[in-house]
Amino acid sequence: MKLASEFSVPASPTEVFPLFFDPDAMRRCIPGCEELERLDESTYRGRLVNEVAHVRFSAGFSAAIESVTDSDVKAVKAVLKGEDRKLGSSIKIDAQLRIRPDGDSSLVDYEMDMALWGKLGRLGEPIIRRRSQEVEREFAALLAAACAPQPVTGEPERSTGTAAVPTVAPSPPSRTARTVAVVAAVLAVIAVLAGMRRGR
Amino acid sequence: MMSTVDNPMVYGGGTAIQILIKQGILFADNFVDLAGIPGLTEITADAAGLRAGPMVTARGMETDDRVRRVAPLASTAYRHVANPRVRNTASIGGNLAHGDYRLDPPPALLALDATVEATSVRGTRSLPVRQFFVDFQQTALAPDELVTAVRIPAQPTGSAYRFVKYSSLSANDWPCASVAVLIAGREVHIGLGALAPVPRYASFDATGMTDQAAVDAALEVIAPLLDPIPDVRGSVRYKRRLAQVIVEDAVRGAWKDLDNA
Amino acid sequence: MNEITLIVNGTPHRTRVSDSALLLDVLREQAGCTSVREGCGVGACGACTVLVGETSVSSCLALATRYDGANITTAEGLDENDDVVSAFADCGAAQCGYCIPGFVLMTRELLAEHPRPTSEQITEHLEGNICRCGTYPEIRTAVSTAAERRSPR
Amino acid sequence: MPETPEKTSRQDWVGGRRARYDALGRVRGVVGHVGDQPVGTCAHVAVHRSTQPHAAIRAVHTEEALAIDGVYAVVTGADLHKRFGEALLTGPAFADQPALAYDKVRFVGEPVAAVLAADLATAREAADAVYVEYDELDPVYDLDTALNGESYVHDELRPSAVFGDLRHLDGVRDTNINYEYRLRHGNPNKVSGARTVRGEFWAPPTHHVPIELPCTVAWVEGGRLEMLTTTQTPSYVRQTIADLLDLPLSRVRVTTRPLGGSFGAKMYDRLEPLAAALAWQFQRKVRLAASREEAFLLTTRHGAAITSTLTADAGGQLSAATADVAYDTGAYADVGPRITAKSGMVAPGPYRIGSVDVRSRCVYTNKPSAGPFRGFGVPQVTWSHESLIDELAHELGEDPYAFRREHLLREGDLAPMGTRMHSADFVGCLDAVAESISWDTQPDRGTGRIRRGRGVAVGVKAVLTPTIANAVLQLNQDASATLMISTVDMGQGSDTIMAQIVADVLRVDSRRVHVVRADTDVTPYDTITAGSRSTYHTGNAVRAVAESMRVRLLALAAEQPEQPEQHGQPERSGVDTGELDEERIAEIVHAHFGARGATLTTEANFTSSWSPYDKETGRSEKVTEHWFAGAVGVRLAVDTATGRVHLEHLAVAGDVGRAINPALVEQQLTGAAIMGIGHALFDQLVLDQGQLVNGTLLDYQLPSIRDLPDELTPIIVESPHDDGPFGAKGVGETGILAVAPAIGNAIRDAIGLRFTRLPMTPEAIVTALESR
Repeated sequence: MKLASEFSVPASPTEVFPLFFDPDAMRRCIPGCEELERLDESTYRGRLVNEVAHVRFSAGFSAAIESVTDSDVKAVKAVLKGEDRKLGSSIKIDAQLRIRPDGDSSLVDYEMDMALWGKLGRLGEPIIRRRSQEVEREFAALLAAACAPQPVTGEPERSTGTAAVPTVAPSPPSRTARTVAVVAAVLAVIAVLAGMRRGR
Repeated sequence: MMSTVDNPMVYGGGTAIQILIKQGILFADNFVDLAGIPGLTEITADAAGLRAGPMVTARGMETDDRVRRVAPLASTAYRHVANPRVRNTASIGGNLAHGDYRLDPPPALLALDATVEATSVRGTRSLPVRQFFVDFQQTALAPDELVTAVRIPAQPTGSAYRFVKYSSLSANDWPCASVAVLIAGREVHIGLGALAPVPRYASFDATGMTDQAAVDAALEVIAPLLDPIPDVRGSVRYKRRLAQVIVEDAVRGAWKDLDNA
Repeated sequence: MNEITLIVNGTPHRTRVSDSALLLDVLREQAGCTSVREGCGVGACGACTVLVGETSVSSCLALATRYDGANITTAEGLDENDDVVSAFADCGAAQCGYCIPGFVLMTRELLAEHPRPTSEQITEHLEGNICRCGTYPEIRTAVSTAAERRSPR
Repeated sequence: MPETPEKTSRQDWVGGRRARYDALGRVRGVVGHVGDQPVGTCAHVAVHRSTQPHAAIRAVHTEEALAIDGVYAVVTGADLHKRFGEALLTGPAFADQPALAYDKVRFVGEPVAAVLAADLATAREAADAVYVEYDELDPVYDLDTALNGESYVHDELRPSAVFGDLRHLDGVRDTNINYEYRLRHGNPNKVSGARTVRGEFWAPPTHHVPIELPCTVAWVEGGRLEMLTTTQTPSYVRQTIADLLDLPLSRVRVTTRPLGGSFGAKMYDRLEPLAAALAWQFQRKVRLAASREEAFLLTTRHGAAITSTLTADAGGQLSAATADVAYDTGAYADVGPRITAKSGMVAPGPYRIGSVDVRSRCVYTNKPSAGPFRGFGVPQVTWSHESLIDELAHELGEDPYAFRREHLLREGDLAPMGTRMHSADFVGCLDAVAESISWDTQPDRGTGRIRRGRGVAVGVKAVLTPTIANAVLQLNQDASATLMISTVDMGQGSDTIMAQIVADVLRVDSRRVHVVRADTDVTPYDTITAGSRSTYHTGNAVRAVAESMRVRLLALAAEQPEQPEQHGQPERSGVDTGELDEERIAEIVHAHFGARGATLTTEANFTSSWSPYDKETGRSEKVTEHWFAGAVGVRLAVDTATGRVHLEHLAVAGDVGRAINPALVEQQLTGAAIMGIGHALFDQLVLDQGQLVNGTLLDYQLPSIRDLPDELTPIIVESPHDDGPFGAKGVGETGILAVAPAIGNAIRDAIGLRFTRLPMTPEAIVTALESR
């Protein structure tokens, strides 16, 4: 299934982009992200933990970067894979994320071609689409908060325990950090897995 | 009890919960079974309306004479739930707490301005159904709250109503779109099902309107509420279109009854 | 584990069941009622229908513990001369027949409410039961025939 | 109607409308099915399924599963492959499907490991605890990628021994096409047509959804593998298991019970090879029972894409037809190659056509395997040819009914694939449905929201040929009889009509004829219960075995001097047997043996034959033993606001040669039509990147009683077959062939739009109306 969306972050791409490259920041912005680990130049592994309706959920994932464009429009393509062994399900996402300027803000847009295989796959599209919207909103709000230490509108609807907003010093982009940016956006979708555990 | 159990799941009729357990995606292991608690299956009626316990079945609401008399729109909507066998078991409290966007009763309860009575160790509070559905399968119930009653105001004399459920595939499938319309005292109340992540409500004053004007007004007030989820039953575009068709049908139908009354 | 008693077709069955045991499995495995069948597991096909008292229930979604003391009727508990059973047989309302016990029990419930059901009432009451062989026309005739036999005009 | 109490009546014999022998038992649910049988202590089996559409298996971790209390064993595909070698691969056309995947997985949901445990819940829990590491391979999701891409579902083709004509494909690599059938007659490219219509048609994959779920119990007893299973093909299963376990046929026993529906779902290799392998490996009783979700993954109906043309010459004659057909067979060929040929050869339709060119291909993709389904691929091509001829009639300004009628094949005509038509009364069927729906009365098409239309369509299908049927009849001294055949009664009522045939020949009450359920230790070989072949093939064997019994009885009677009134040799026709009745039979047998309770036994065989397709042209003088001819007529209303189609009247006619039991024939016609209505309007499997997304009955759409037409008329057409038992042919599939195109044609009539993709959902209709 194809998912695409766009959200605004109240900071310029040059501010947002470095933020993406900070693994600590990303970990805080991704709902439920507990680990991010670099395996080699282009492969990363992480763990997403979430608790919804009192059910704790944990899914491993990996990310492999395919290309990075760092010009006016900054873009990253990557393949993400996640797996929930208990639910007998796996997910694969071909993702493209772009950041471009929009006045004083940045527009972040993503396109994903997501395959969801196994038990969760047969629960169908509506739930996934809906959950991905929720997680995206949460991620966008946290990201906005991370960009702007001042109070922001658009309070996250259901913040996780790690939602305390850090003030992050931008650091120069590194190859490692770039990968994390993609992980961030796309993990929002993997978090869908967590949401579904509630089973409604 | 709800506050002492780890990972509780309230078990009403159980029809929805059992399905999720079977699909291997629900692991709640502490069911709080309401079947053993007395007094939750009663329906009472007075001049103001109905009060139904959470364990009243959908079938009970469909067939109860008082419901048919006092709130025929509710009775009609409950009659459209799944099939008679499921209605025999499905509880009205569970149906509401499930919070699913496609269920049949919520549109009717929205149009009728029903109230949910929610109880926890902290006490009992009333939640208007119009504020009950918060987000996709999310309700305003706190985790430790139970639905302990549903109150439905009596349909005013001289009111008219319609419930239209439309399935796009086999005829007894889930709704692709559903609508409840109640016209009472020239106020038109509209409840929508399956057309957004939550059941939605809209109303407008139809004083002085012709039937066509009322239809136009109805289409106008529902337009911003439509946010359908695409699935095998239809795309966003198709569901939006269907919404217009069934809302027009329902408003026109109810209007006609009003004229004939 | 709970000890419960199910009165199945008039005979009490005392049995121990777990909290999560489904009525369907208890009826099949402990009371020997193989006319009660799992077709979908989600209440959508009606092959697992039983009557509790006079009320139809999807036994595949029903927790057995809730039915302690209940009077349960399954299709094999009906006599061959029962109006509904004989009408179904006489009207050829069974091909593979796997779903038919469910239709028979739904029909009993329908006729208890509407002794002379209209065509729409038949549709409304039976639409939640699936016959993949497509025996619906014969089933429709059988319901009308049973109604006729039960309460002749 | 209630049966008459008289012990023997015409009602009971050939042509009688007697009720199924076990009607009361089926209604009360006391006919025992496989899953109802007590099996005692056994290992319950659950499988771990692939979460990848196409991937090499790197490692299977079973430790966690094994550690669970109550788990007896966890077996991987590699374990079984080590034990059974290449014999682990089975299949009716290609030996390509392993009971458990061992080298790679080819679809999401493919079994990778099996758990044996004390109970099913434990087995399922442990199956979930198995963990597999994969190396992903490029998946092939659709026909286009399969035909043009560079990823192959199978590294090389592995035809099984069943089809001699597939041997040349052995070891072929770098293709997803496992079979191609080509029909060429004349030269369609050189036809100077006056008018050509062309269409790209699609019929989606669907599922059979018999309400009874598949279930197999297997065990070892005295060094033999015994099995009780939900199968339409006990004889095939026995052969497959004998091959798998390398046992003589005598050491494999396959038994069945009446099936709770099948429609092709319970054929060939489903749960049986795995059950046999596990039972043999562990030498213990195992029980495999599929849940509904699992049943969806066992087999499906082929999705098919058809690009086709039909050309009329200046004189209005059909001069040419072409069709490029591709059947999506999923990860495993199953019987897809046979479907590809048998359906490809009728892709031009039952018409007199000057020249034809058909290419029909069977294509692998990374999806659940497709296999036989009521109609055997023919409904898909019927969707194409009946839409095309309808469109051509419209183009030429002709009446679609009259136009078809003019060009339909008649008795004695040579069909495009080279076989002569006999007992295939297309015209009779078409006339019957046209009359039933009052074709001559123009519908009031309407100008508002509701538009009305009418449509007809015709279908043709060949019976599975060649096949073999055997029957053994044991006549009991009390003039009751026990018939041993391996035909499986799965709802069609075969046991009843076979009893009627025996009863008719012997002039006894058919209720005294007992049909023994298929048991390969007892009942003789029968190729298959499928393809609507049983009435003709097994029916012929049964008639012969009863005739032979009658001859035997009359001969015995002739030897008995105390019955001087007996004639000598009876006539072979089997009609004039006034001299036999139950009383007389009892006397003859008693006199012969001098004992009560004795039995007489006869046996008979019926084997049909064919001429294989010509390698160049795909033609054959005798491609089939007989033909099915069917037609459907529809009147309907389209709600143009919602796109919903309401069927007002559907008439379905089938030429059955002779109806052995008209009530059961009508039931087959209406039942098939109702299934066809689903296929036309909503019934389909929805897959997203190889994942089945509607594989539960909450989402999979089946017709309910609410989806019936206001009026549904079955019509029996009888043009007796020279070689059929009493002139009879089968009927199970006839009613489904032409349903979808008849509905499509009626929609075309109502709103002027031609649909080429199934199902014709309300959304598809509204979208087409909006973009007009």
